[in-house]
Amino acid sequence: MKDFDEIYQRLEAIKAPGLLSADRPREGDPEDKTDKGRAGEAFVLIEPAAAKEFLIAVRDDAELAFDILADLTATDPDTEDENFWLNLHLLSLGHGHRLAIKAMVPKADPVVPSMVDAHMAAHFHERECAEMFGITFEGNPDPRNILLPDDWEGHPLRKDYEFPKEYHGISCE
Amino acid sequence: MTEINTPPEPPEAKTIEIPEKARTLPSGEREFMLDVSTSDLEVNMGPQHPATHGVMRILIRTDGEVVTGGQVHLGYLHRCAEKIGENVEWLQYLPYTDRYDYLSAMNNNLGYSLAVEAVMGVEIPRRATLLRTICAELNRIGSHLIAFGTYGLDIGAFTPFFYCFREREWMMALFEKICGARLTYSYIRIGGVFNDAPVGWLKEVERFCDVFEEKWQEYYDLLVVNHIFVQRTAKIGVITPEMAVDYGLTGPMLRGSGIDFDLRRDMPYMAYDEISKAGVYDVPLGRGEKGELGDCWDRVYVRVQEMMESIKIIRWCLGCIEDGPVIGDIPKVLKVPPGEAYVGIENPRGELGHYVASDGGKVAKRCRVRGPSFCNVAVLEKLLPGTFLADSVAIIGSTDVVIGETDR
Amino acid sequence: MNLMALEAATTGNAFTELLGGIAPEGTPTWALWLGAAGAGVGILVAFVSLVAMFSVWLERKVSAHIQCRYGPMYAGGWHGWAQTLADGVKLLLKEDMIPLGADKPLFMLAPALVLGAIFGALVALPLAPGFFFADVNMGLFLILAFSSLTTIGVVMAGWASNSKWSLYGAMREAAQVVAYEVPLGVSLFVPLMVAGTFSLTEASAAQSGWFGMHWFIFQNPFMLPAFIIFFIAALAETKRAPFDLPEAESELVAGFMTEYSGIRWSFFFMEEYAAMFLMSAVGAVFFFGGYHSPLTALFPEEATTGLLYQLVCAGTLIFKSFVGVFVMMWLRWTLPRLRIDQVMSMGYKYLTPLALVCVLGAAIWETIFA
Amino acid sequence: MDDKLQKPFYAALGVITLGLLGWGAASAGAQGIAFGLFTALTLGGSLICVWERSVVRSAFSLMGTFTGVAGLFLLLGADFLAVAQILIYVGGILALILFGVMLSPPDLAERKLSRVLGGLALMLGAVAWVGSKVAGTVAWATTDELPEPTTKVDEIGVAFLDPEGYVVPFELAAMILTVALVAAVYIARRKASDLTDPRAEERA
Repeated sequence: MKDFDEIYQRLEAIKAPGLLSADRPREGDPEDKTDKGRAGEAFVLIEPAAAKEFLIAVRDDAELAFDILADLTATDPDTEDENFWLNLHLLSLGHGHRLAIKAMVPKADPVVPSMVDAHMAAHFHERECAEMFGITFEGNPDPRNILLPDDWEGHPLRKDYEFPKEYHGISCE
Repeated sequence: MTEINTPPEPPEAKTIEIPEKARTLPSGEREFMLDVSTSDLEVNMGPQHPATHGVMRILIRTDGEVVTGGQVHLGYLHRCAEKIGENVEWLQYLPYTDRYDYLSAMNNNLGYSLAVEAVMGVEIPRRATLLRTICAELNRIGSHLIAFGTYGLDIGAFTPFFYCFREREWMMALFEKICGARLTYSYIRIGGVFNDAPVGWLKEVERFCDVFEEKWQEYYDLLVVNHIFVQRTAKIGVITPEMAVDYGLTGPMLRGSGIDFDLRRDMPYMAYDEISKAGVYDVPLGRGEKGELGDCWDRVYVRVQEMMESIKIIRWCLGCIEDGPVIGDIPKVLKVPPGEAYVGIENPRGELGHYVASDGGKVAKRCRVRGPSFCNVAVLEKLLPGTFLADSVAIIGSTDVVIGETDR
Repeated sequence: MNLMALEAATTGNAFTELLGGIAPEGTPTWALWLGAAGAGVGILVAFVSLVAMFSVWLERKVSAHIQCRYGPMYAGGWHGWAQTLADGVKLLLKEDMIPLGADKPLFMLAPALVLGAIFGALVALPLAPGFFFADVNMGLFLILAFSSLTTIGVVMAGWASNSKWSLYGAMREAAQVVAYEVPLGVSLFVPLMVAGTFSLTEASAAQSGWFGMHWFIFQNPFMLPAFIIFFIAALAETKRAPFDLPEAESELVAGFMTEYSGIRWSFFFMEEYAAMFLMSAVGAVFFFGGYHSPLTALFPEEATTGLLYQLVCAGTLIFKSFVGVFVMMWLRWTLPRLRIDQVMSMGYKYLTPLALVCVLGAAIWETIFA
Repeated sequence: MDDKLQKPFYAALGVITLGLLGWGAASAGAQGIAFGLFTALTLGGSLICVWERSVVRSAFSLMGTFTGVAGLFLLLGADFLAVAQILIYVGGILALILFGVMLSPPDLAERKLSRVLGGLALMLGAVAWVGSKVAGTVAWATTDELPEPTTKVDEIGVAFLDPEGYVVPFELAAMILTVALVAAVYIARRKASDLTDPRAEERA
C-alpha cells in the first residue's frame, strides 16, 4: 500500500504518458477570503487524449498495478467553466491503493479516446458518461445510450441542461 | 395467421455478436444440430421477466435452447439520482441513497456518509462507528439472503427463498426497532448515526446471530450442496480471474473468481482495520470446488459464506461496544468545504463508490454513484453466448443485480 | 360394424345397471348406453374436479408447511378448505383474454383437449371391484395413450399463443414427453409381466391378501427399481418439478401457459393435478396392491360384494394415490429444476436402458422362479 | 391462400359432418352415429391437413385423422389397434412431427390455392381410378356379423412371437425400423471431416 506521494513519484519515474501535475488538498489562505483551500483527496491531472495510454501504463507497471478501473465519470463544475472534468478512479488489487485521476475535457470539443482497450470496465461507464454529458468516447464498441432512451435529447448532467417540457406526449411538469 | 402488432425492433439488435465457437457448450458437450438449419429467435427477456430481478431487459438471441447472443438494456428504473444529488442539500440526499440498492440501504447510507465525511474531515464517535458496522453487516446478511433466495428461485427451488425471508424478516424487524424503517433506513447519517440503539437491541442482535448460525446450515444443506443445484451451477458462467479484473468486477463476483480482495480488509475504513487485524473474519473465496474456478456455484458459495463472516464481525462489535455519543458535532444545515473525494466501500454486491465534489456550498457540485451492479452486469454480454436458456437465467441470477443500482 | 367393443366396455358398469333398473320397459339398449355414458361423464367430471380441487388445496398446504408458512387459513373456515373453490369462482369470472396474434381456434381448443384427454385416461381407473367407469381390458394401454394426448394439447397451447416463451414451453414439453414415454411404458412392463394383463381391474384383483404381501412390489427384486423409474418418468410426464421445464417460471415466465388466463388457465391446472393423481393411481395399482390394503383384507369373503367394501376399497386407492401425489409435491418444494439437456440425457441415457434391464431381469426371474 | 375461402371451407366441412352423422343415425342408429363421427373426423382431419396454409395447423389436424381411424378400429372390434393408434401416432409420431414443424421457419407463401386444388383433384382422381378398378375386380367377402372380437393382448403377443404366426414379418419390421433409424442418424450427421472442432484453435 502506497500513499499518494509515493504513487506520484512512481508515476513520474515511469514517465506515465500524459501526466501533468498533482493536486493535493491544501489549507485556505487566511488572507484571501475567496480562497477557501481544498479539502478531500489528492488526485493527478492528466492529458485527456493520453488517458488510455496512461491507464495501460499504470496497469502494467508492477509497482503501481492499478488493475481495476473502479469508476469513470465526468463532472460539469460550472456553467461558466470551459472544461468538463473527466474523473477516473483506479484501484490496485495487489497493493490495495487507489488513485484518483482528473482530466480536463474542453466543452467546446468533448472528445476522448475510448478506454475500453485498457479496461473493459470502461465500456458501460463511457456509455453512461457519453449520454449524460455529451462527451464522445472515440472507439467505444457500442456507443448507444445506456440509461436514457435512445431518442432522448440533451445531456442531463450538464449544468446548463434544460428539463424537457414533455416526452412523447407525456407532460414532465 | 395475423402478425402480432408490435413496433419493429430498434436497429440495435444487429450488434449482437454470434461467435462461431458459441456452439460448443461450456460443459464440453458437443455442438448439436450443426447441420439442421434453424433460425435464430430473438427473445426479450424483460423488462418484466421473473429472472431479471427487476426491470432489466436482456435481448437474447437463441438458436433452439442455446443462447447465441445477449445484450443488456438498462435504464428502466433510472431515477436521476446523480442529478438530484446536485439539486438537494447534502443531508437531504441521504434518503435517495437508500433507493439505489434498496436491498442494502444501510451500506449505501454508509458509503455516502463516508464520502461526505472524507471531504469534511469529521471525527466519528466510537459507538457510532460500531453501530454503523453492526448495521452494515446485518444489512449485508439481509442482502445476501435475498441474493441467495432468489437465486434458488432462478434455479427452480422455491423453499430456500422462504427460509431466507424468515431470517430477513427478523433482520428487518431489528432495523425497524433501531430506526423505524424496514427497507429504506436513512439511519447512518453524516457524522454518525441517527440515534442510539434502543434498550435491549444489542442483546437481540446477539440472539439473532445465534439463531442465524443454526439456520445457515439449513440453507447450505438444502440448496448449496444439493446435487441438482451443483449440476445446474457448476461450470456455468465461468469468469476467469483475468476477465474479472478486466471488467472491473468487485465484491463476491471478484472473490468468486478466486481473487483475494476485500475492501474491508485491504483498504479498511471505519473499524474494519482493527477487526481485520484481530483476525475476526476470513474472506471467503471461490475455489472451483464443484466445477471450474469462477463459475456460478463459486459466486453463490462466496455469498453464503460471507453471511457467516458477517456474523463474526457483528459478534466482535457487540463484544466491544460501549456507551457514548452516536453522532459527531454536525450542524443542521451542512456546509461542506470545497474539495472532492471518492470513497469506495464493500457493499454486498461489490464496491459502492461515491464521488462527491463540493464548491463549499450547501449543495453538491457533483454526486457520482458507482453502483457495483452497474459494473457487474456488463460481464453478462460476454458470458451469455453459448449457454442454454436455463443457464442464462442462472448466470444472470449469479451476478446478483439490483436494478435500482444499475439504473440509479 | 358393431358396438360390441364399446358395449363390452360399459356392461357391468354400475350406471348401465342402475339405468336399466329405472328405465321404462322397451327402452332400446343404445339409449341406455348413451344415458350411462352421459351419467358416467358427469360423475367423472365431478370426480376430476374434486380431485383437482383437493390437490390444489393440498399443494398449498404442503408447500406452506414445508416453507414454514400456514397457507390458506380463512376461506371456508377450517384451514381454508374452500380456498380453491373461491379461486375457481374467481377464475371463472375473470376476463377471457386471447392475445391479438394468437391462433384463436387452436388457442381455445388446447385447454379443452388437455382436460378431455385426462378425462379419457381416468375412465380406465377402477376405484373398487365393480366400481369403475369402464372396465377396459387394456386399461393401462388406454391410460398411456390418453395421457400422451395431453402433450398434443400442451404443444397446441404453446404454439397457438404466438408467444416465444410459450413456444419454448411447447417444444420442451414435446421433447420431454417423447423422451420419457418410453421409460414410463417399459418400466410398467415389469408388473405387467407378473399381472399378465393390461386391465387395472384384474391387476388390482390379483393383489388381494393379507397385509400387502401380494403386492407386486414384493414379487421380484426388479420391481423396486422399476417403480423408481416409473415414478421419475411419471414426474416428467406430468411436468412436475424437477421436470417442470415446460412451465419453468424463472426461465419461460409460465411456459405454454404464459398467455392463458381465467378458466382456460385453470383447465391446465386441473389437468396437471388430475394427471398427478392418475399417475399415482397407476403406480398404486401396478406396484402397491391397487385397492387392497390390510383394511380390505379384514373383510370376510362373503362381504366383498357389499357397498361398504367397495367404499373402503375406493378410499384405499384414493389414499394411496394421494400418498403418491404428496411425494410429488414434497419433491417439488424441495428440489431445484433440471436443465433441458440434463432432462434429456437422464431420459435417454439412463432411464430407458435401466428400464430395459429391469424388464429383462424380471423376465428371467419370472421364468426361473415363478 | 385467400382468407375469404376459410369460412366457406369450414362451413362445408361442418355440413358434411352433420350429413355423415345424420346418414349414420338414419341407417344404423347409435353405431351409425359413431361411424359417422369417426368418418367425419378422419376425412375432415385429412382435408384440413391439405387445406390449411399453416403447416402447424395441418399437423394438428392430423390428430383428428389419427383419432378417427382409431375410432374406426374400435368399431371394428380391434381395440388394441385403436389404442395403439392413439399412443403411437398421436402421442409419439405427431409430437415429433410438431416438434419438427415448429422448428422449421414458416413458409406461408408455399401453399397456393391452385396447387392445393390441383393436389386435391389429383388425389381424388387417383382414388376414384383405383377404387373403380378394385371394385370391379375384387370380390369382397361380406358378412352381417363380425366374429367375437379377441382383444386379449397376450394372444396378440403370442401371435407376434409364434413361429407359426407373425414372427417373421414382426422381426422384419423391427429390422427395417432399425435400419431407417440408423440411416436417419447417418444422414443427419455430418461426416467427421466436415466437423471442425471450434475449440481446436484455442487448444493449439
